[in-house]
Amino acid sequence: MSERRIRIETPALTRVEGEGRLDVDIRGDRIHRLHLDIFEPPRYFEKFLEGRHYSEVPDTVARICGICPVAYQMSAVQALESAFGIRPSPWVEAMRRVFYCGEWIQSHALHIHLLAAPDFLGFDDVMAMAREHPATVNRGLSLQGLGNALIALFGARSVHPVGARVGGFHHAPTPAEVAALVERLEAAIPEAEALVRWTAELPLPDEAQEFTSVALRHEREYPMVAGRIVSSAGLDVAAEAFDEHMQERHEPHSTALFAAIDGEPYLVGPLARLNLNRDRLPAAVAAVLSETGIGFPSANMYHSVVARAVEILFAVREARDLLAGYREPDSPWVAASPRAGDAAGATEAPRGLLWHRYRTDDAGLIRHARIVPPTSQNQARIEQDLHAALRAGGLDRPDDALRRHAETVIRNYDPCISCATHFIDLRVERGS
Amino acid sequence: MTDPYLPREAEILERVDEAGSIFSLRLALTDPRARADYAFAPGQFNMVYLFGVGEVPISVVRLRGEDADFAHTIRPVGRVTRAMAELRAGDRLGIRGPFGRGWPLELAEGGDVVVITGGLGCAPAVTVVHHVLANRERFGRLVIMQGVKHSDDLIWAEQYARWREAPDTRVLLAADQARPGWTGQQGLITTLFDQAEFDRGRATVMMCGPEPMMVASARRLVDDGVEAGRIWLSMERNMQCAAGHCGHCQFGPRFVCRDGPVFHYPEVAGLLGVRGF
Amino acid sequence: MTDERKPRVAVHKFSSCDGCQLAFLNLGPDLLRLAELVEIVHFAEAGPSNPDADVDIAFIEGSVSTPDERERLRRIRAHSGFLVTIGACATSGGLQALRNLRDSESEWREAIYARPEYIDSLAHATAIREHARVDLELWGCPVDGRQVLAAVRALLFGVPPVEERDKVCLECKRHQTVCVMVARGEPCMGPVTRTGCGALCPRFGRDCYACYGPAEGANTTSLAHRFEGLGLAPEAVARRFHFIHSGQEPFTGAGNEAAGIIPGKAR
Amino acid sequence: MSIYGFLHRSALKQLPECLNEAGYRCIGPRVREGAVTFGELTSIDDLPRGVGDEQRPAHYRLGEREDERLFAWAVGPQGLKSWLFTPRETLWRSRRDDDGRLYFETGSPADDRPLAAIGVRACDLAALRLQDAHFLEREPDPGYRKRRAGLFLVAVDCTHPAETCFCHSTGDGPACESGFDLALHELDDGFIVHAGSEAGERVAARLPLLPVGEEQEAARRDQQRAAIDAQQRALPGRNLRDALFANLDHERWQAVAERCLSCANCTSVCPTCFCHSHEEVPDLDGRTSEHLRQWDSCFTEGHSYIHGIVIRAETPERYRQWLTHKLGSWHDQYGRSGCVGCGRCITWCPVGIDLTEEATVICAEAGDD
Ligand SMILES: Cc1cc2nc3c(=O)[nH]c(=O)nc-3n(C[C@H](O)[C@H](O)[C@H](O)COP(=O)(O)OP(=O)(O)OC[C@H]3O[C@@H](n4cnc5c(N)ncnc54)[C@H](O)[C@@H]3O)c2cc1C
Ligand code: SF4
Ligand code: SF4
Ligand code: SF4
Repeated sequence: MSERRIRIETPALTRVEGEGRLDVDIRGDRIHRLHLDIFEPPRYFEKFLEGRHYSEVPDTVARICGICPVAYQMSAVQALESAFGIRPSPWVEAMRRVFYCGEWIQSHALHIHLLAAPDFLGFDDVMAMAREHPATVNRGLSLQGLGNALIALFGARSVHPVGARVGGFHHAPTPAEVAALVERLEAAIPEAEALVRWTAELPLPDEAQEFTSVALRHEREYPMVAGRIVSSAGLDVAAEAFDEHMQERHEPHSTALFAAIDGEPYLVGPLARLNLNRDRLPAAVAAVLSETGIGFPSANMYHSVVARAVEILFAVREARDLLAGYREPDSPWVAASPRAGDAAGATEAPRGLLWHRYRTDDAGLIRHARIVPPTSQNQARIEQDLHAALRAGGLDRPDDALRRHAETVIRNYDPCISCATHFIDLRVERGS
Repeated sequence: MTDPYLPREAEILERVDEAGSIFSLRLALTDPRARADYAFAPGQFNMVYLFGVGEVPISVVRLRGEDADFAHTIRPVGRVTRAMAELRAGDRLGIRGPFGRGWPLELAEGGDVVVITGGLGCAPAVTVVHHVLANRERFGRLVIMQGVKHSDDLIWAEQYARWREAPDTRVLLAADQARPGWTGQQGLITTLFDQAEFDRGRATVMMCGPEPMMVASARRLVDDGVEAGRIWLSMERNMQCAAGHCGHCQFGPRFVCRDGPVFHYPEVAGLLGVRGF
Repeated sequence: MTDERKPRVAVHKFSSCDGCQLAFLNLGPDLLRLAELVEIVHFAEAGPSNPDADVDIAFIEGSVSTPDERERLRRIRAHSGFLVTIGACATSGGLQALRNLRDSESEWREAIYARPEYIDSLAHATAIREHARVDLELWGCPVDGRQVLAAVRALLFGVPPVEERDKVCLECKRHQTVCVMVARGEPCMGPVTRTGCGALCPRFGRDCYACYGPAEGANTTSLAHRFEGLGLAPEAVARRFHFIHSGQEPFTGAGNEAAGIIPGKAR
Repeated sequence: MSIYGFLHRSALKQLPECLNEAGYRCIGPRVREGAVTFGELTSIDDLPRGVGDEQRPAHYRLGEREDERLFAWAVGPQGLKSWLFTPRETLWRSRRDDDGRLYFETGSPADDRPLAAIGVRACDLAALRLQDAHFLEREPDPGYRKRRAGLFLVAVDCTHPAETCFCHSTGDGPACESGFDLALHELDDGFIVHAGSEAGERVAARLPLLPVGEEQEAARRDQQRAAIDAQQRALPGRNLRDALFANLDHERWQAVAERCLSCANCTSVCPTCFCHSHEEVPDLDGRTSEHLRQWDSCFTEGHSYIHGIVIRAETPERYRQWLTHKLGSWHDQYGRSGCVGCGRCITWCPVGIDLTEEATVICAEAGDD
């Protein structure tokens, strides 16, 4: 049969955060149309922010995504602090990194074990995988738990933490609480190293593709809460200027916007970060990575899972180092005096670059807000990848095989659809 | 020191389905020493614990058979009691108790006994009737009055029929609303009082049921010449500890769990029926 | 309960941030124990996808904000025994219910989407109970894992879970936290907010922002008055009530009143 | 008890040392979260030196003082209550085996080391007597009893009552009369110390006490007088039981309920309130379960719930329950009022409801009827 039209339409993509669907139309040996539908309903966060007091922003933007609320809070406070011209103390800057490390560990461990690994090992879900690989799954769950505990140390809880504020934190943990966590971090280092090796040994497909990586880059540090925005294609701009280069476009099939730089799709996230910042890894982490024999920058999208494990190891060590010799500060925050301003903030969410921009008035009320989450930046790239991957694997495979392959490709990006839908619900007008 | 909070295990020897959804559990403590120590007076209650679910106060009664230490007659109404309705012989419960002050049965000896109940069955009062019937010679006349909202609510019709046959016993029933064919009185329970023959000067009155009914009955009895000091009633309040500590069962100055649940009418007359107490 | 078939459980998602589903995914080893005790038949984020299967317990995250969701909810209700909403979105509409307060949905749609005609959504984001019978509501943004597990455990025992309806203050005091309203003048929502979180915000030295919604008998009028006494402008008072649970009375009304939205009551 | 002497401020550091040596762990007032609260004392430097307070209805702030005094503040939000009648504790644990048999064991063993509390005020001693009466007299509460048995009390006379204090009108302060092991009266340069028990004498004997001079005596008398004079509030009588119960329909109950948040802050900070609820917390696997108790309040719905009805569904009834119990039926239960005049419920009520004011209004008309 030369003419075949299939629609790989899972009712909902499973093991991704949020609601998505893939719609592929294959005619013969051509992909006629391929759409990653994100049909999470629109949530209008930028509009909710208008008229709110700046102090309410961290609690509001956290609700965009339950999996990376810290990232939303950190990009927001950074933008607002810059709008008000305040600079948090070195203690705050260090502890924000720790807080953020917690989210990387939590989110990456969740993705690797609960969402991605079952794909590579051929299980339907983590519950099934746990029956055959209990030690691996338990290691993953305990790393995830450690990440959650780090977030809760500064945020009281790991989902929609309540501790962050413009200027710093509401509360400083006690030295005893910190000491208990340092002990856990210490114990997790060998676990995280083992995880890197384990991901490197996964039966990952060997596929090279061409794509542009985009991430923050900092003079010294592996990027997290500071740096310029750079790309493998030579972009190098301050966070303030990002929107001059990046365009968002609305496609009929998605409530998430599609981002492009100079009209081209690009990749954000752990693989992009590692590709652009391998030289910023601390020696101990770089050594573990070298042992795996996988070279970065890597053109194999599936190396994202290795990059995630490397970032877990990095974050565990980083948090431990930053908490060593912890002292309670006189005050965990500096007061902000609001003023009219307009500034951007960019940090590296677990899923990649997260960019915010706010305009405030002199009473500290938000006049305008714009948020560009990682998943909408990756959306065009995912479709590009799917085109290539499905074709490379052969379009004549049975539907089931195609579907499974496509889901694996999508999941590999760890798309967070709730984030992406600060704009979404798509009724697809599918013309024939 | 014994821990007043620690339940002891009891085994259900038998489950008896009573009228409607009401059921009884005949229980024996599993620890022989606890068994030997256990004694209760009619009108007292136990805290009955269902594993993992919760603990509720339930009156202690005795129900046929020597093998059981005590029994509970339970009306399933909510979380704990509904789950208890699933229990079968052989299942285990935790028991603390007995707690509280029971009926003044010794004081009542030698005179008439009037038992007034309202609502859907009333376990504490049943124990009084059983006691009087089992010790018939020590008491005068026995008058049992029961009021219900609707004649359909009357349960245990056979039980009332049986009591009616007992020596020197009068059973009077009233329903606010009655279906055709109802042989009892139509109206509030107080409408029965004119028919009730007992010695107003020497009878002991024991009541339990909804508070408005108890207030109305007590006031009417006092008007009829019954000394307030000869009226007793059993009360219900939220109970968590049964040790007089948790404060939930306070009724004015009284802790219902330890000063009651059976009260002397003059002790509580002031606040009885006052909204909010 | 021993050798009978395991209860079947589904976790569904509507408009939300996915945070409440994490109450399950963050359970750690308890997640695996849970999977032993029940059969998880639908939980798209964790893997199993079987949205129309008959289940004993259905957990629902998220609010209803599209015609599709309304229809999906109808089917879920028909296939579910005990239906539990988890989190603010499902119980009161959540943060996205802020759009209900203004007749601005279409205006916003145009402001954000270049092609607003592609977007098909309902004018309001609403609680699950507005569309289907709900057997239990677990509040909180996000819902607390302890409460979710307690609910599962109670249902496994065959009893309805205990509802926590007291105010945050009581829990705050059990933790011996110093009141941020009295000692610092923070406009804390604790006195009208339902307990369940463990009084996290005051314990972290800040005001509660009512992510668990209204407690029983919440006296919003008195608290709003007190906030004014602390120096909050009427719009600021309104924003206190019109936040995570703006869709839930008495918060909706208290916020409206402060903002002067109800004619006659406006200040 | 005969030991009575002067301890120089610099020598006070020996007190916790002596107590530690005698096997006590010490708690005392420290500044935490902007208030003076009890916590573990590692040294005398943890005490709030040169700290003063400002209290009004719904208002509490700390400030700095010119002097070095350690106890120149009135009670903070927390008394001794939480150390004896703990906010949450496990009463029992149960286990069910595969045959359905149940096994019970008593709750978490308390920290068995005896506790010494430094800085307890007269109102707290009075409250402790009431809690003792409640938890120990008829049916002794095992946890409370264990913790109470080892308690060593270092009391301190109040020299700086807050605007919300009224212990003089209840007869409970500001000076500590009895019920302590050691009592301190703070002066500019140190403390007049006296022992109130044998245990107190043993500890006091190890302190470098000097004879008390006439001037120091006079200063103490002046301070005590001033502390009494500083109290601005008062209850309208020591026994308001009859007046309150005669006014159950007073319109003031409704008026106060319009402000009252029914939030239970007043009962939680009250050092004599004892209400608590039980909670069952089974493990996920359903094999073991814990039975807890935790602070509850007559301001909650659950407090008066019995199946199908809430006896005090509305705030007027709840506020009335609290006041008629605290100032009224307490007399029947424990032979005195349940209020010791500490003023905490006034300061820590988020809307500043003042029970002395409410009681004054409600009881004023009692005579007029
Ligand atoms: C002294 C005394 C004797 C009693 N004797 C009997 C009896 O013999 N048979 C019988 O069927 N019932 C009796 N009850 C009533 C019985 O205690 C309640 O029906 C039972 O507590 C309801 O619990 P639940 O969990 O099923 O209901 P829910 O309505 O779900 O109640 C939740 C919780 O509230 C508390 N509670 C609710 N109702 C009451 C109540 N009436 N009294 C105290 N606490 C309550 C309990 O802790 C209960 O678990 C008695 C009550 C008291 C105070
Ligand atoms: S801090 Fe908030 S929650 Fe805590 S007691 Fe004060 S008002 Fe209540
Ligand atoms: S204190 Fe309030 S806002 Fe904070 S977590 Fe609890 S309920 Fe939510
Ligand atoms: S009197 Fe004050 S503290 Fe007490 S319940 Fe009412 S508002 Fe809360």
